[in-house]
Amino acid sequence: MNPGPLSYFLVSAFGVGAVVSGWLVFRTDSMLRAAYWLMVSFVAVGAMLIVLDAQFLGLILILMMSGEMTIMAIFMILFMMNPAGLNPMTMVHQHRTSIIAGVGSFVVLAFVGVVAEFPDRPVPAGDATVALGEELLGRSMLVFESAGVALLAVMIGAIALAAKQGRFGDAYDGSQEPSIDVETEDRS
Amino acid sequence: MVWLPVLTPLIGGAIILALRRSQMAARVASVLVMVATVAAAALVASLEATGTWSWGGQLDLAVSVTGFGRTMVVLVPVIATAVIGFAATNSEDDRSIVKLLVALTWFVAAMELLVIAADFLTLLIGWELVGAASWVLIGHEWRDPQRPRSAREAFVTTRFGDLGIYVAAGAIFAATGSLRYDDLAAVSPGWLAIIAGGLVLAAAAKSAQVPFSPWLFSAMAGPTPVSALLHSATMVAAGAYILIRLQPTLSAVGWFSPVVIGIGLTTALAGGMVTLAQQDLKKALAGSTSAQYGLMLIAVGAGFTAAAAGQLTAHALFKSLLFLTAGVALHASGTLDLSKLRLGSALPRVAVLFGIGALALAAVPPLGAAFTKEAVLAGAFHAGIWVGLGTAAAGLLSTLYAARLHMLAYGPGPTRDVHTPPRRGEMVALGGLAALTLLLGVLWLPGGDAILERAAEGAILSPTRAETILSLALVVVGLTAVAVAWRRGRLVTLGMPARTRAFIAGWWGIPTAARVLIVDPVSRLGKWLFIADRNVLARIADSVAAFAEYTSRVLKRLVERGIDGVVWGIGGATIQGAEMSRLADDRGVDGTVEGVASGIGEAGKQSRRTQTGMSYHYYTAMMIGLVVAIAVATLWR
Amino acid sequence: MLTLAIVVPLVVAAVTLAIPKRHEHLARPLAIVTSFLPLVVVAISWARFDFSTGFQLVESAQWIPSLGISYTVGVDGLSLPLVALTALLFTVSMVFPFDVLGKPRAYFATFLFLEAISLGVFLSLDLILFFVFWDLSLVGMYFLIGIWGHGEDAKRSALKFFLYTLLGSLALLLGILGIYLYTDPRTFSMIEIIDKLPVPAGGLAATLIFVAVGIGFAVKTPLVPLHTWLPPAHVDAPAPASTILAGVLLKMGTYGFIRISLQMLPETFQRFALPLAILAVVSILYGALVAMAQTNLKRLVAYTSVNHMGYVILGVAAAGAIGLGSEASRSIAMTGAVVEMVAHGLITGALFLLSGSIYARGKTYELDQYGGLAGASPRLSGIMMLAAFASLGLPGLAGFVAEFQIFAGTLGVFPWLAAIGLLGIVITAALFLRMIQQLFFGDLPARWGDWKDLKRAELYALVPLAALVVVIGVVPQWLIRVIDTFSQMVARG
Amino acid sequence: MTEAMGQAAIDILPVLILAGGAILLIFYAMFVSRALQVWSALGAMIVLAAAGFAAGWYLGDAPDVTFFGTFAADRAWLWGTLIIIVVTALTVALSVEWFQSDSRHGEYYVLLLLSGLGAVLLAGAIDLMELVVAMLLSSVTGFALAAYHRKSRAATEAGIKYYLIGALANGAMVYGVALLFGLAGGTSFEDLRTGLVDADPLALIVGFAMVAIGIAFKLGSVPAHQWMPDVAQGAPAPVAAFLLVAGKVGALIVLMRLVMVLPESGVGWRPLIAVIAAVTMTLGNLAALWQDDVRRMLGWSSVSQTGYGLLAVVAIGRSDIAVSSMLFFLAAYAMGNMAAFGVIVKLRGLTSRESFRGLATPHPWLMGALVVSFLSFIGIPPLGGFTAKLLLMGAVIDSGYAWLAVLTVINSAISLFYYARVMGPAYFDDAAEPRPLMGSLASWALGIATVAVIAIGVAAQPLAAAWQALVLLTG
Amino acid sequence: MIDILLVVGAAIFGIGVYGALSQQSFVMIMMGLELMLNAALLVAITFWWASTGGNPAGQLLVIVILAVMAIEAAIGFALVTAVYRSRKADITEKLKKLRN
Repeated sequence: MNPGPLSYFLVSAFGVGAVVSGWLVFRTDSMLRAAYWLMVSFVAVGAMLIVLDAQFLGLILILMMSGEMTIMAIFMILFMMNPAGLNPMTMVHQHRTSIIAGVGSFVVLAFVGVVAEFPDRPVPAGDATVALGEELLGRSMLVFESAGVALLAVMIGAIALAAKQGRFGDAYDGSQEPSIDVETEDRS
Repeated sequence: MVWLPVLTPLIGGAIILALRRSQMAARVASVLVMVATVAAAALVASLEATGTWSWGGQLDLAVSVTGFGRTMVVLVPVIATAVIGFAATNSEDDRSIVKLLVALTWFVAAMELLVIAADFLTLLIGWELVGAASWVLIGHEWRDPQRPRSAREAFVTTRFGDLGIYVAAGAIFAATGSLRYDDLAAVSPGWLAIIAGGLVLAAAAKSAQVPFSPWLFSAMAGPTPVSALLHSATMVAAGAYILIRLQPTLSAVGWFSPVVIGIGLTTALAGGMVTLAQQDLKKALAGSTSAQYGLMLIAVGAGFTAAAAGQLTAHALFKSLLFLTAGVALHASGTLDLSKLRLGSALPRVAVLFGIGALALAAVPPLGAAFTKEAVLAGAFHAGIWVGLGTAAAGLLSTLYAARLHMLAYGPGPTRDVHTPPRRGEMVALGGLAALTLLLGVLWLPGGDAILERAAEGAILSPTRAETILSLALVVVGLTAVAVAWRRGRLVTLGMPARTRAFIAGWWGIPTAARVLIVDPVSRLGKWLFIADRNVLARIADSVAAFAEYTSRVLKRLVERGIDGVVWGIGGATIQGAEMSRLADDRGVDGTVEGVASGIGEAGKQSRRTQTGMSYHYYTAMMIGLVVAIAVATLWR
Repeated sequence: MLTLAIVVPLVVAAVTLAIPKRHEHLARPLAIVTSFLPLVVVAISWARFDFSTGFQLVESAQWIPSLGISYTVGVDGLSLPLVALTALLFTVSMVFPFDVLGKPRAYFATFLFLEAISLGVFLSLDLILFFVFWDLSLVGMYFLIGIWGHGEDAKRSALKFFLYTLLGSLALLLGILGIYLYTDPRTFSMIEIIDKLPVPAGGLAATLIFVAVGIGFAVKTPLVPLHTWLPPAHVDAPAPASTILAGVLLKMGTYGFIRISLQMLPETFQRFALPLAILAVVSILYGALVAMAQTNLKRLVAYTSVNHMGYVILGVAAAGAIGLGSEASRSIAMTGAVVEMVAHGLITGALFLLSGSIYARGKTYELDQYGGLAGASPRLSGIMMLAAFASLGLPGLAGFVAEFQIFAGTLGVFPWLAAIGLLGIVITAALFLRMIQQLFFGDLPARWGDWKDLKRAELYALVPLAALVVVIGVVPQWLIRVIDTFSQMVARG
Repeated sequence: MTEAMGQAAIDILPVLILAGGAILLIFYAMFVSRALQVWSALGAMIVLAAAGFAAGWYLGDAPDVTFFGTFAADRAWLWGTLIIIVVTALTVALSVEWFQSDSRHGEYYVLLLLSGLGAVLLAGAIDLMELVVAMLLSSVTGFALAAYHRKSRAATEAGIKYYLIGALANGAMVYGVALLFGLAGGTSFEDLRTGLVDADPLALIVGFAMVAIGIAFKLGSVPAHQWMPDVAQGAPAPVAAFLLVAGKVGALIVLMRLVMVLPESGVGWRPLIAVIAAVTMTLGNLAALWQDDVRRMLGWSSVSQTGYGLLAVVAIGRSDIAVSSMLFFLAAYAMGNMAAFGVIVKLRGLTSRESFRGLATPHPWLMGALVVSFLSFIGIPPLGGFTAKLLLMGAVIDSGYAWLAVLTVINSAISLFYYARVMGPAYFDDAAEPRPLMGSLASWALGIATVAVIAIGVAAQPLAAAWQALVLLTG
Repeated sequence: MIDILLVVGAAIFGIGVYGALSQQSFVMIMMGLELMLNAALLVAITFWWASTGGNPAGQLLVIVILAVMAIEAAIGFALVTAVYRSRKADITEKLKKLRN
C-alpha cells in the first residue's frame, strides 16, 4: 500500500503535534495545563491512528484519553497539595541525567526505527474493525479475558487503597502492622 | 627368647615402679633386675638367637644377637649393674630415687633393643628411646629449671642425628623394600651412599663427635650415675656400635672410610684438648668421652672394627668407673672444680680406684685399654702415616689429661675432711668396675687378638715394634710432662691465658656457634613466621572480607543514592577543585585553606543531599541497566 | 548395621532435645550410652573385616535415583580406622567433664548430631551423601564453637571457621559436580566412579576439577596457606569441640584427598603429586616453626596440627605419585598417612582435652603463667607428657609408627622433600619439650597452690586415648593390616 | 470455534477456578458483616484447594498448548501453578491474624487470589500480549497488596515505589513487545520462533532488552530489582513473603519460554542473562551484607536468589537439567522464603537485627525454622536450597558457563555472612525475654514451609522424577 | 512513512522517559509513563499497518496497551492518594523511609 501525499502530510503534522505537545507537558508551569497538553498529545496520536486506517482504535483512544485527563485534572484539583494544580510550578530533579536518558532513548529507538529492516507487509484492504472483533473473540480470547480480570482487580485494588470510608466506617481503622509489643498496647 | 634382654629390664622397671612405696625394696629390686638382665643377655648371647615381631604390612621388627652384639648385649647390663648398684645405695631417703632407678632400668632396656636390632626400624626405635630416656635422666631434677633445659638441648641435638637413621631406613626401604641389615648387601651404590651418610650422621651425633660433641656437656646436668651410664656403654656407645656392626657393608662406599676417620681424628684431637683445658671434672670426663670415641671411629674408618670394639669395651669399663668416682668426689666435697678437689689424702681408697681408671685412660700397659689403644694406633698407621701420627698425638693428649685429672682430682692435697664418705655399696660397685678394668689386661696375653677378633667378628692389626715403642714413649712423655707441670703448680692453668682455656674448654666455641647459627635463627624464623601468619596470611583472608565489606558499603550507598550520585559526586568534586584553585589564585594561601574547608563542608552537604535513596534513582539505574543490557546482547553474541 | 551408627545418634539427638527441662541432667548419660553404639558397630565391622576385598558391609538404598544420588554406606581399609577413631573420640569427648553453660540438652544433642554426621562423612560411598554430611559438620561445629566457646572472640572465630570452610566446601561441590557431569549414566556413586574413572585424564577439565576439590580439602586439612581459620577456631572452641575439630574434622580433609582426589582422579593426582608434596613439606615446617613461637598452649597444639596434617599429605602425595619410587614405598607411605590420621586424632584429642583440663583450673592458656605442675598433678603431667612425646614421634607410641612409615615411603618417592620434611621432627621435639618444661618443670607459682590433679571423670576420657596411643605404638598389627589392604591397592595404581 | 473455546477453557481449569473463586469471594466480602470478613480466608483456601486439586489432576495428562497457541498448559506450568497456589495458601494462613485488625480485609484475599492468578497466567503465557496482560494483573494487584496497610507510612511508600518501578518497566516492555511484533509479524511465541529467524538483529536486541526489563521487574533481577528490599521491608510481612516469590515463579518460567524462541545468532541472550545473573546475585549479596533490618536483608537476599535462579535460564537448551533445576530452585526458594517470613510474622513483624539476639532460648522452634530457611538459602545440604543450587550449578557447568558456578559459590559463601549475623546472635547471645507471638495458624504455615524446605532436599526423588524429563512448550 | 512514524514514536518515548526521570511530583511522573505507553501504542499500530500484513493481533495489542494505560493510571492515582493521606507527600523526595 502506498500512502498518498496527504497521508504523509497528515502523519507528519500530527506527529509533530504529538511530539511538541508531549514536550510541553513538562514545560508548562501548571499541572493542570500539563494534563491538557498530555491530552493533546494523545489526541494527535489518535488522529495518526485514524490516518493509518485504524479509525476505531483512534476514536477509542481520543475518547478515553479525554476522559482520563479530565479525571486527572479533577483529581489534582481535589487532592493535591498544589491547590487546584493551577499555580505555576517546576519540580524537577536530576535534570541533566533525565535529559541524557530521554535523548538517549530517543536516539536509540529512532536509530532502530530508521536503520533496522522491518518486514514490508502492509495491511490489506478491508474492515480492520471486523478483524479485530474476530481476533478478540477468537484467538486472543484469553488475552481479552485476562485484561478483563485485570480491570476487575484494579477496581478492587484502587477502591481498597483510595476509599476513605468503607462499609464499616473509617477505612483506615486498624490498617497497619500488628503491634510488636502486645503488652504495651494492652497497658495503654 | 631373644627379646629377654629387653623385656627383663622393661618388666623389671615396671616392678620397681610397683614397689615404689617401699624404697628399700625398690633399690634391691633394681639391682636384682640388672643381674637378671645380665643373665638373660649372657644366655641370649650364647645362643646367638634371632627373632622377629611383625607390625603388619611391610613392617617387621627383626632382632639378632650376633657379632659384636654378643659382647655388647652383655657389657651393657654389666656396667649398668654397677652403676645402678651405685645409684641404689648412694642417695639417702629420696622419693625420686625410684623414678631414677626405673628410668635407668628402662634406659638399659632401650639400649639393649638398640644392640640386638637387626633392622633399621628396630634400630631407630631403640635409638630414639635411648635419646628420650636420656632426656628423662638428665632432667631428673626437674625442679631446677636449668636441668630440663639441658635435657632438652641434649635430646634435640641427638634427635637431629636420629634423622640420619630415618634417612637410612627410608633409603634401604626404597632400594630393597626391606629394612634388614642383611639386605644392605643388595642395595645399589647410590642408595648405599645415602644410607652410609645417614648412619655416619646419626653415629656422630650419638657418639658426641664434632660438631655435636657439646651435648655431652648438657648431659652433665643429670645425676652422676646417669652420666656414668650415658658415657660408657650406653647412648654414646650406640654410634660407634652401629658403625662397628655395619662397617663391612658401609665400607663399600668410597668416602666412608676417610670421612669417618676424619671425624674421629678431629674429635680425638679437639676433644683431647678440651679435656685438657677443662676445669670441671665431669665436663673434662665428658670431653674425654668424645675423644675416646673419636679413636674408635678412626679404627672403624681404618677397617679394624675389632680394635674399635675392644676400645669401646675398655672405655666403657674405665669411664663408668671414672664417672662414679667423680660422683663420689662431688658428694664428698660438694664441688667438681678441679682446682679445689685433690681428695687423694681424704679418700685414699677411692683415689686408687680412680687411679686405675686414669691409668687405663692414659693407656698404660698392661691394662687392656692400652692394648686396644695400640691396636687402634696400628690401624691408624695402616690407614696412612698422617692418620697414624694424628692418632698418636691424640694418644699423647689422653695420657696428658688422664694424668692431669688424676692429680687434680685425687692427687694428694690439703683436703682432709669430707661431707659424705662413700657408702659400702658404692665402694663395691666401684671395686667391681675397677676389677673388670684390670681384668681386661688379659688381652695382653697371647691370643688376645684372637679373642677380640672373635668377639667383634672383625679385623685387628697387631702394632709393629716401632708403633709400640712410639706409643709407650708418648705415654712416658705424657706422664713426665704432667709430673713437671704438677711440680710447677701449673697443672690447673696449663700456662694458658684464661680466655683461651675457657674457649677450648667450652668446646672451641661450638655451642655459641650453634646458638648463633642455628638455634636463634630457627626460633627467630618461627617468631617471624608467626607474626607473618597473624599479620599477613590471616589478614589476607580478613582483607578479602574487608574488601567485600568495603565494596558492599559503597554499593549500599550507591544503590540507595542512585548511580546518579556518583556522577554528582565526581562532578561536584571537580567543580569544587576548580573553585578552590580559583580562590587560591585570588586570595593566596589563606584562601586555599578556606577553600578546602568550605569544599569539605560542601562535599558533606552534597553527599547528604545525594544520600536520599529516592525512587528516581531507581529509574536512572533501570535506564542504565537497559543500555548495558543492549550493549551486552549486541557485543557478546 | 553401619546405618545404625548414623541413625541412632541422630534419633537420640532429637530425643535429647525433647527431654523435659526438669530431667535435663539425663542428657549426658543418655548421650554417652548412645555413643557406645557406634563403637560396638565398629568392633563388629572390625571383626568381620574381609581382607581380600575393597568396599564391604555396603548398605545401599535409593535416594534420588533420577539424579544418580543414592544412600550408600560402607567401609574399606581406609575408612574403617577413621570411623573407629571418630566413634572413640566422640565418646571420650562426651565423657570428659565440661561446663555446658546450663544447656545440657542442646549441648549433647549437638554432639550426638555431630557424631552421626562425622561418621557419615567417613562411611558414605556416594558423593552427594558425603557432601551432605561434610557440610552439616560445619554447621554443627559452628554452633558448638559459637555457643559453648569461650571469650568474646568465640563468635567471630566460629563465623570465620564457618565462612572459610564453607567456601572450601563449595569449591569441593563444584569439583564433585564436575566429576558427576562426566559420568554416564549420571551417578554420584563413589564405588562406580572409582571403578570407572570417568573424568578423562590429562585434560583441562580434570585439572580444574582437581584444583576445585583440592582447594576444598586443603582448607579443611588445612594446608598452608589456607590454615588461618584453624588457630582462632581452636583457641576459642571448648575443649571437647577442639578435640573433635582436630581429631575428626581435620581428617575429613585428608580423607577427601585420598578418597576423591587420589582415587577418582589418579592420573591428575600423579601430575600434581610433587606440588602437593611441596605444599605438605611447607606445612610441616611452617606449622612446626610457628608452633614453636607460640606462648598459648592451645594455639601451639593447633599449629602442630598443621604440621601433622602436613605429614599426612606428604604420605598421600607420595602414595599417589604412581611411577615414582617402588610400589612398596608408595604403599607404606599410604599406610603411614592413614595411621598418622588415627594417631593424630588420638594424640591431639588427648592434648586438647588436657588443655581443657588446664584451662578449667587456671583459666588461661598462656604457658608462662604455669610451671612446676609436675609435682602438683603427676597424673595430668604424665598423660600430657605421653601425648606430647607421642606427638613428637617417639617410638613405642602411635605417632612414630605413622611418621616412620610416611618418611620411609616418601624417601623412595621424593627423597629431597622427605629429607627436608624430616627437619620438622626435630622442631616438634624442641617445641614440645619446651612446652613440657614450661608447664611442668621448675617451680610451682604460688597462686597454683591448690592445683588439683585430674579427676576421675577426666581420667575416664583420657586413659583410653593414652592407652590406645601406646597400644598402637607397640602392637600396631591389627591396625596396619586393615589399612594395608587399602594401601596396596592404591599403590598399585 | 465455540467448541474449541470450551475445550480450551477446560484446559485451563485451575485458572478458571481461581478467577471464578475470586469473583465469588468479592461478592462475599462486599455483603457480609465485618465479623464474617475473616471467613474470606477460608473461602480463599477453598478456592486455592480446588485450583490446586485441578492442577494436580491435570498433571497426569497435561493439555499442553491451548487457547489457539496463546497459552501453554504444560506440565511445567502445572507445577509452577502448584507452587504459586501453595505459596498463596501459606500466605493466606499467615495473613488471617495479621490483618484481623484491619476494618476491611475481605478484599485482601481477593487481591491475593488475583495476584496469584496473574503469576499463574504469566507462567503459561506463550503470547506477548498474554505476557503483558498477565504481568499487569500480577503487578497491579501487587501494588495494591504492598500498600494495603494504608495507615502505615512504610507500606504506602513501598507500594508506590513498587508501582513506579513496575510502571516504567511495563512501559519499556510494551514498547519492546511492539518492536518484536513488528519484526515477527505476530505476537505468539510460535510467530516469534518463525518470524525472528532473519530479523534485523539491532531491532531484535533492543526489543528483547526492553521486554527483558519488564520480566526483570517481575523477577526482581537487575536492573529492576530495587523494589524487592523496599517491599520486603515496608509491605505487610505476609504480603512481602508472597510478592517476593509468586511473581518470580511466573516470570522465570515465561523468561525461559521466551528465550527459547529467540534466535541465538541474532541476540546474545545467553551471555546477557549470564551477566544479569552474575550482577544480580553479587549485588544482592553485597547489599544485604550490612542490613540491620532483617526484612530488608531478606529482600536483598531475594535479589541474590533471583540471580541464582537465572542460571537455569542460561542453561536452557544446553543442559537437560535446566528445567528441573529451575523448578527445584523455585520450590526451594519459595518454601524457604515463606518459612523465613513466617517466622517474622509469627514474631509479629519483628525486624530489627538487634531484637533477634538471644531469641533461640525462649523460641527454639522459631529460630530453628529460621535457621533451616537460612541454611537452605545458603545451600547447605540436605535442604531444598542445596538441591536447587546443585542442579543449577550442574546445569551451567554443563552449558559451558562454569564461571557462573564459581561466582555462585563465592556468593553463597558471602551470603553466609549476613545470615550468620542474624543466626549467630540469636544462638550465641544470652537468652532474651520471650516475645509476644501470633497465633497457631501462622505456626502451621511456617511449619509446613519449613518441613517442605527440608523435604525438597531429603525427599527430592518424587520431584526429581517428575521434573526430570520436563520440557517447556512454546507453541 | 514508517520511518516517520517510528521516529515520532521514539521521540514521544524519549520525552516520556525524560518526564518520568525528571519530575518530582508523582502525578507528573505518571504523565511521563503515560507518554511512554502512548509511544508504544503508536509503534504497535505502525507495525500493524506496515509490517505484519494486517495481523489483527496488532490492533488487539493497541487495546491491550490502552488497558495498561487505564489500569496503571487507576492504581497510580489510588496509590498517590493513599500516600498523600498517610504522609501528606506527593513528591518522591518525601518518601525515604525505606532505605538501607
